[in-house]
Amino acid sequence: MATVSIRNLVKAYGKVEVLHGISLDVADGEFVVFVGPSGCGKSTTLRMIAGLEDITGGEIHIGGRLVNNLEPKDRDIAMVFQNYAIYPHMSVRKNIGFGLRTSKMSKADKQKRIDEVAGILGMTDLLERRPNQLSGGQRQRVAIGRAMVRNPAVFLFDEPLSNLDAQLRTQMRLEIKKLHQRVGNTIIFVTHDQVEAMTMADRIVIMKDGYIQQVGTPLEVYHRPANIFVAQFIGAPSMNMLPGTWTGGGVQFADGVGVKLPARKASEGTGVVLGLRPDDLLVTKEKGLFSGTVNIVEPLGADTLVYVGVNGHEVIAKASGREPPKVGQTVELSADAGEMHLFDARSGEALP
Amino acid sequence: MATVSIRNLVKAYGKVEVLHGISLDVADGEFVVFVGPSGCGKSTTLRMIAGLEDITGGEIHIGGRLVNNLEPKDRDIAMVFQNYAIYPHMSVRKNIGFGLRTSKMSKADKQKRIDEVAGILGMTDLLERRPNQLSGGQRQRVAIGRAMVRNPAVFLFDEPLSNLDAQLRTQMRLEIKKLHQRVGNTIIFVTHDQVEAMTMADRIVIMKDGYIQQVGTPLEVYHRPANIFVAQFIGAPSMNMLPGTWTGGGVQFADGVGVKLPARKASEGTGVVLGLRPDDLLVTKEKGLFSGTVNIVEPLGADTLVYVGVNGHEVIAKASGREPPKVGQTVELSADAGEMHLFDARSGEALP
Amino acid sequence: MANQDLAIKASTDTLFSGSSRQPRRNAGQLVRWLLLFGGGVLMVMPIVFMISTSLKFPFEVYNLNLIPEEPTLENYTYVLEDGRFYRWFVNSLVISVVTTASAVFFDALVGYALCKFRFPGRYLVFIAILSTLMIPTEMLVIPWYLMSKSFGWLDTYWGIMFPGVMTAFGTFLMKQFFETVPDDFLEAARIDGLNEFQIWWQVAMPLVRPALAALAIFVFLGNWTAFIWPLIVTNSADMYTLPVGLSSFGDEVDVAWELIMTGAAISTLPTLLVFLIFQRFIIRGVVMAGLKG
Amino acid sequence: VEIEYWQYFFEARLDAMEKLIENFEAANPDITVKMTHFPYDSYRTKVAAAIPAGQGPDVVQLFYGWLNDYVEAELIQPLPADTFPPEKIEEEFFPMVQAMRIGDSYWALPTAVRSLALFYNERMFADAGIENPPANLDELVEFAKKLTQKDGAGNLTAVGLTTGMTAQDHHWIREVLIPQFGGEPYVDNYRTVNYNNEAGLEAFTFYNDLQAKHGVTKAAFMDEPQAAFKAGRAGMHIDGSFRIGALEDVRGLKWGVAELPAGPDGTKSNYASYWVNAITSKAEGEKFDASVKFMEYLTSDEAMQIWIEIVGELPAKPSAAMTEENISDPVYGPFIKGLDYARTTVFANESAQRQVMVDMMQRIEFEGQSVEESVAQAAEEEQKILDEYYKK
Amino acid sequence: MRFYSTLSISQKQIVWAWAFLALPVIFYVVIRFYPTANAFVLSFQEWNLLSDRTFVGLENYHRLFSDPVFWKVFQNTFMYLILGTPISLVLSFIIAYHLDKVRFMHGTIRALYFLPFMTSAVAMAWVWRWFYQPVPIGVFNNFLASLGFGQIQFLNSTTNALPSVLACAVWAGLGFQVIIFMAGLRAIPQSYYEAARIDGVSTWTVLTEITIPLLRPTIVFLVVFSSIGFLRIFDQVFNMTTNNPGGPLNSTKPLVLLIYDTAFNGFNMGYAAAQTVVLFTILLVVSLLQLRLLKDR
Ligand SMILES: Nc1ncnc2c1ncn2[C@@H]1O[C@H](COP(=O)(O)OP(=O)(O)OP(=O)(O)O)[C@@H](O)[C@H]1O
Ligand SMILES: Nc1ncnc2c1ncn2[C@@H]1O[C@H](COP(=O)(O)OP(=O)(O)OP(=O)(O)O)[C@@H](O)[C@H]1O
Ligand SMILES: [Mg+2]
Ligand SMILES: [Mg+2]
Repeated sequence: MATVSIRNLVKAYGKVEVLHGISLDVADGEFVVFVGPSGCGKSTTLRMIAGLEDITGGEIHIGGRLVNNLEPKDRDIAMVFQNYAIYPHMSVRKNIGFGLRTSKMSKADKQKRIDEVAGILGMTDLLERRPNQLSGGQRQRVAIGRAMVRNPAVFLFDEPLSNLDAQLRTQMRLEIKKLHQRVGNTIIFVTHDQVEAMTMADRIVIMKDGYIQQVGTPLEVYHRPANIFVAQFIGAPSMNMLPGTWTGGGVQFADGVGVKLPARKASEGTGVVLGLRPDDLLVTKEKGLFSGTVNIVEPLGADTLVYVGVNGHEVIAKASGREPPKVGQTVELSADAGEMHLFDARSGEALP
Repeated sequence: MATVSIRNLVKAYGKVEVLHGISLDVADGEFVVFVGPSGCGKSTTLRMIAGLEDITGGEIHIGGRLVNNLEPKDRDIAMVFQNYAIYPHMSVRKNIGFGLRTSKMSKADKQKRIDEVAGILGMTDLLERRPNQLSGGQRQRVAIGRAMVRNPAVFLFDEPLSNLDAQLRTQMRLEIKKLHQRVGNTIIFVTHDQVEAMTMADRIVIMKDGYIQQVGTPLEVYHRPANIFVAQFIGAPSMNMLPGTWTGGGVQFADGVGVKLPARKASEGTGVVLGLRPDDLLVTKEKGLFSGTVNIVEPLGADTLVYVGVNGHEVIAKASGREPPKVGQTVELSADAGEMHLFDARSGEALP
Repeated sequence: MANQDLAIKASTDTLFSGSSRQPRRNAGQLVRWLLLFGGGVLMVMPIVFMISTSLKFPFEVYNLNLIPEEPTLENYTYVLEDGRFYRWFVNSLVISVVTTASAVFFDALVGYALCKFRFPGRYLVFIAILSTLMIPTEMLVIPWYLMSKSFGWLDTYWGIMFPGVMTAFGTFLMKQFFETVPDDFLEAARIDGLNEFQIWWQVAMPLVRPALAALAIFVFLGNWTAFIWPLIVTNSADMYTLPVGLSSFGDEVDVAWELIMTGAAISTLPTLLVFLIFQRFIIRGVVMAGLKG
Repeated sequence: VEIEYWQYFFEARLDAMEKLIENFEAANPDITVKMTHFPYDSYRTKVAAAIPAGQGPDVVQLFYGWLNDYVEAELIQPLPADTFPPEKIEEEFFPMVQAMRIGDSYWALPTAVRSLALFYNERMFADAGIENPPANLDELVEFAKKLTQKDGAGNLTAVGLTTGMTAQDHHWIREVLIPQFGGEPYVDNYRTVNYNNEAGLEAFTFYNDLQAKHGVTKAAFMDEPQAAFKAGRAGMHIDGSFRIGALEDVRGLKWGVAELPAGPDGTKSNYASYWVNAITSKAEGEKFDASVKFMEYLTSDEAMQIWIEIVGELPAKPSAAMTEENISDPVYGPFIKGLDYARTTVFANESAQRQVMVDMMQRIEFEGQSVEESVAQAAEEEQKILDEYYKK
Repeated sequence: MRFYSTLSISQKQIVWAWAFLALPVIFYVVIRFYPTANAFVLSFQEWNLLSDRTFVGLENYHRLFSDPVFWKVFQNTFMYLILGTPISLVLSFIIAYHLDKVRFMHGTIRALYFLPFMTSAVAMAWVWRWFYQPVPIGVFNNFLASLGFGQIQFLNSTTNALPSVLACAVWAGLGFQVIIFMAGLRAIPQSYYEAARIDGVSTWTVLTEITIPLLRPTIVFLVVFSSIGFLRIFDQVFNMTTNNPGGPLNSTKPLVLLIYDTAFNGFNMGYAAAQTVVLFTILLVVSLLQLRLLKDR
């Protein structure tokens, strides 16, 4: 069990700086998820924590100890790689046992530990198989087992689920969550899938282009996104964004339609963007905020996503799954004022 | 534009039969999606339609013509591969133009056609780039462009989106749908992602182990699944399944709790399974169908998934995103009788 | 595809930066470098010696000193002034280039067919081709000679070239390389209406271009140094290849080693150039083969 | 008519032959001779591959030892007796040429022959205070001892006499030493080995003692005997006349030539070998006539003189060889004198028979076999080769 | 064409496959298999190139198997194989393994190791021959002497000559193997090494438990090709023992040299063919065995 603390971490490959000084404190036993689009620096950060990449600037402390120049093996961490990195020529038992190579345990103790971990992961029957006899999900579990067997203070996961299909992904998500609840180690988890981030994290770190955009609990980042990027990145389908002008008491759109909002920290006449999640924008029978024509209908079962053309913008709204509107129909859309997000059009920052 | 009709299609690799005689009629201009778990034979079927695999038994007609022994190029089809299969050594223009190699158009006409397709796909600016200078989504569009450029009667797609990340996937889904609406070709689309299937298909074909399980519109397969397999495969998270006994007027569970249901075609005392979608199983304040203890809470933003232990079974239910229940809390679950599905426990068939 | 692309990109990145392995800047690294470099220098010592000998007068040849007491370019002028040398050089060049092109073409063709088509007898054909590696050339030259004679190929370029227009080694190598070309590329082209030959030529071949370069170097090297067959099949000094021509510096009683060394040094130059130009492809090419059984 | 002529590549031979062809063509304007040459190493292979295939020359150069094979395979034809009457040839040529007679006719004739002699390093002789080259075998050993040099660790740095079976020593033993010790290496027209006897043993023992007992030499010292001599690290060196050209090129080396040392009882012996020219069976009609004319010219005194001038090889006829000028020549003289008492051997398989000799000495050196045993074994092996060859 | 269109896909593949192979098959049959078959027939005949061929039944084989020289040569050939293949593979692996971790002047060093592969075998054999000479001139012995060691007879010895010749052959082929090994090393995904680093295992463990097992396809490829190479060794032996090919006392003579000698010095083509058939059989058996290993994963 250990805290991880990152101070002004900078990483440059040659002249290209890819991390521009990020800072973060991870509490003991916390489950932190890094999300962000491809290439934003998530893996780089994780690999620097693991000790696989040189640190260009800044400091990393694990359990209070400065680890900048420590070998990975001395950092008391374990890592699960995106492509599993399990050895194709070794049985599951050997793969899991590989993490114990350097341990001073007796042979019998090692076997016991391996059996224990296999038990937790439900793969006792598979111990003698080779990786090519395993399904994707089972392979992933082997990789996790190899990390678990050493019982490190900090687990690092780099997109461990992105190679799995939807069903398996959901299942593994759950298993990792359970694992965390059981053993309570600190976990840092990288993904670009915001559903994973939302469902697993104690706290989410949203990155973009080598900068941290927001750090917060899943509900915080969902309900109080710090800026347009976070607002659009979290939640699927993405938040609808409608540019307009702040009138003091609401937002005025180009087409004359206006929306009333409680006072915000913005001067009148500023360009703003109104953000509305599709989940909060409902197709109603009564008169709503806007009306528009249905372009596309996506039935999801319980609900239906409706793409509605509203004065040149296309917004996504939700309708019931039972009686979805038809393409071409004109519908009314309404939303609760509490669920409306306002951002500065220039800086993209939220206007609270 | 053409119909596709498949009669008793059988495929065997050596002695192993992987398709056991499937039949299907695809109407002109229809968008049909094949779904099913990995290895069920979706790709095999598609490849036989394309003319890339030998037909072991049965017949395939495209546009009324028997094509069993026709070369792919004579079938008036185009195919988009899972991994795009765009040539790394050719520019985007050449890649797209590749489909026109054998066409008798004049050179100028070909260039015009390429520009036209690039226009539709919004990649006019990218025409001179090499594939390694493109993002994943752009590559996918090149692959689609190469298929489109020949304007074939039938488009075949084999999991074209499964390598893309969640955001891109949603976007591409839309583009393909729009393409279909615009050009109106017949489309056969393979995926193992049921969300894709639900949102895109006119009709869904659900396969398992080389057999077709059900063919129907998205709403049909969601609301009237033909059997347990289909019921669990469609919809995420999966439908909860509770085994019990048919009492004539309802289902009796082992623990004594009972649920009333309208009459079904089942004799009293038959083993049945009650199916309840998480989306339809709501956490309520009042007394509901069952009560149980919350094991895990997964906030999704608007909603929250709650894993509830109900007498030894774990079921997934939905709660609001704003005030989710806490782990360990006892909650009540209720569902609408109209949303309950009943299956024969032995055969797995739906009991309507 | 994405993954594979990344892998290819990664491997090229590492190629051009020299190594992907984390450099540990410590004494160990320096020792390793010194040992490797020293080993490399030892490796070329015989070659340095060859060059040194080529710069000696005959009387000094047997003194085995590395630095000639009286360095001279006389051997080079002697060899180069001999009008026949250019003729031999050109012969070798023509033959090596043409044979290389042909071998690369056919080896790739056969390798592709053996790798990408399923047909009865595939394994047999493969083993049969491989088995041709097991007969020493010396045993083949007499039948070849008789054959050349009856076809009138003696003392012609074609006569020198024909045994080398396809090679079993190259076929095996190319078969391995084509294993790495995903079938999807070929199937996509099939759907686009290309015939199998066009698919091979327009789609598969460009994808293994690095491999072709690697094979070309090996084949070129083999032809450039071939001796026994060119000797047997040529009749006139005008048709000699470089190795055959150079071997006439040895005679019944004595061998003019300084001239042999000079000739060897000169004839190593083209291969060295070919290697330096293509050496990056050798590694990339073989990486692509992945050498999977 | 154009006729084709093949020989192996050796620059001086080429020059000489060009000159001969030039003269010949001037004398016979209706005939052209096309000469082709091949590297020495592979000449035999080349000829063997080409002629059976019906390819190749009208007149071909062959080593005398190959003759039997070619005759038997009917690849060459006898020289017409009217132009080359056997009696006349036997009269004019050195006697060893008789090996070229099979039945009633001659099948091939040389332009030039070679023999052995002793090369010595004049500077080393002077340093060791030796004035004359050794006249007999005892002197040879004595001088060799004086010429041998060793370093502090006892390693040889210069040998008194080079030895090496792979050079000419097998001839020196077989055709020179054995007769000098009173033996006859072969009997029965070269079909029976005859050195496994007292004389043979004495000869081999003498040779072996040079290294084993006297320590004046080392087999394969500096890899090749002539290399050691060229590098000035050998006092004496027995070699053929063909070596002259190569030694002339070596700067800073002063050397002399002497006749081979005489045997214990003063017997002189020498070995001669030669390349011959023959007309292949391919030559017919006017080509045959032209070939005969060409052969005639090649065996003329004039051709022989040109040959010795350019190539340095000895004329095959006493009339051309034993001129005053040639005999008194300090370099050619000893070789030519040697021709007088030179003998030759008809080989069944020259390289295999040499290999037997090589192996015999190496068995003694590396495996410690006694000379008697080794000689007995060698005799047996060589007899087997001969039997096999002549059984047909 | 009409007929073609009635074929099924797999039948069309067969047609195409043979269309691709048509010319090569003719080539291989005429240029390779015919002479090979010829050699097989010849092995039952007697022929000295000049005379007619005559059938002699199994005599050539009989003679071969009762010839002590053949058994010596047979033994030598396998010595080349069992010494040469492992030594060259280990050496080239060590070099490739370390070269792979070196950045500075990487290309140059690689070229240094590859250079011997490109130079003329004749010239190089001569240089090696002289390097091996005893003291006054031989580089190796001079070196030993300067360190105060006794001399070693390299080539002029029945026991040392074969390893000495082999050293030159290993040297000449090393560069090729290094290149292939480096390629194999590059193909191993980096993440395997990173995972091992995090597990903290020793470099030795990484080498023996990860690198070498994952390199197995490369290793087997090289084993097959270098085995064929060493079983067919000729150039180095012939050129380093020119004065006494295969000597001393046949201690370095490999099968191919025996064949060469029989064919082009003895002109005993039938006997040489019988030797060729034996060589062919050995090579085929060894290669097929190794290919089996290659398949087994
Ligand atoms: N070895 C390298 N040399 C140069 N640039 C690199 C290197 N490795 C990564 N980068 C760059 O650093 C940036 C961050 O990369 P990183 O792998 O951390 O992204 P990521 O957030 O993990 O993305 P993904 O979701 O695609 O894995 C990228 O722009 C990438 O191009
Ligand atoms: N070449 C082959 N030889 C033998 N069996 C094969 C071959 N190709 C496919 N199969 C088998 O046929 C079955 C159907 O394969 P297919 O590729 O159609 O599955 P799929 O439904 O497309 O699955 P996925 O979603 O994983 O792509 C699988 O069980 C597979 O193992
Ligand atoms: Mg990453
Ligand atoms: Mg598939």
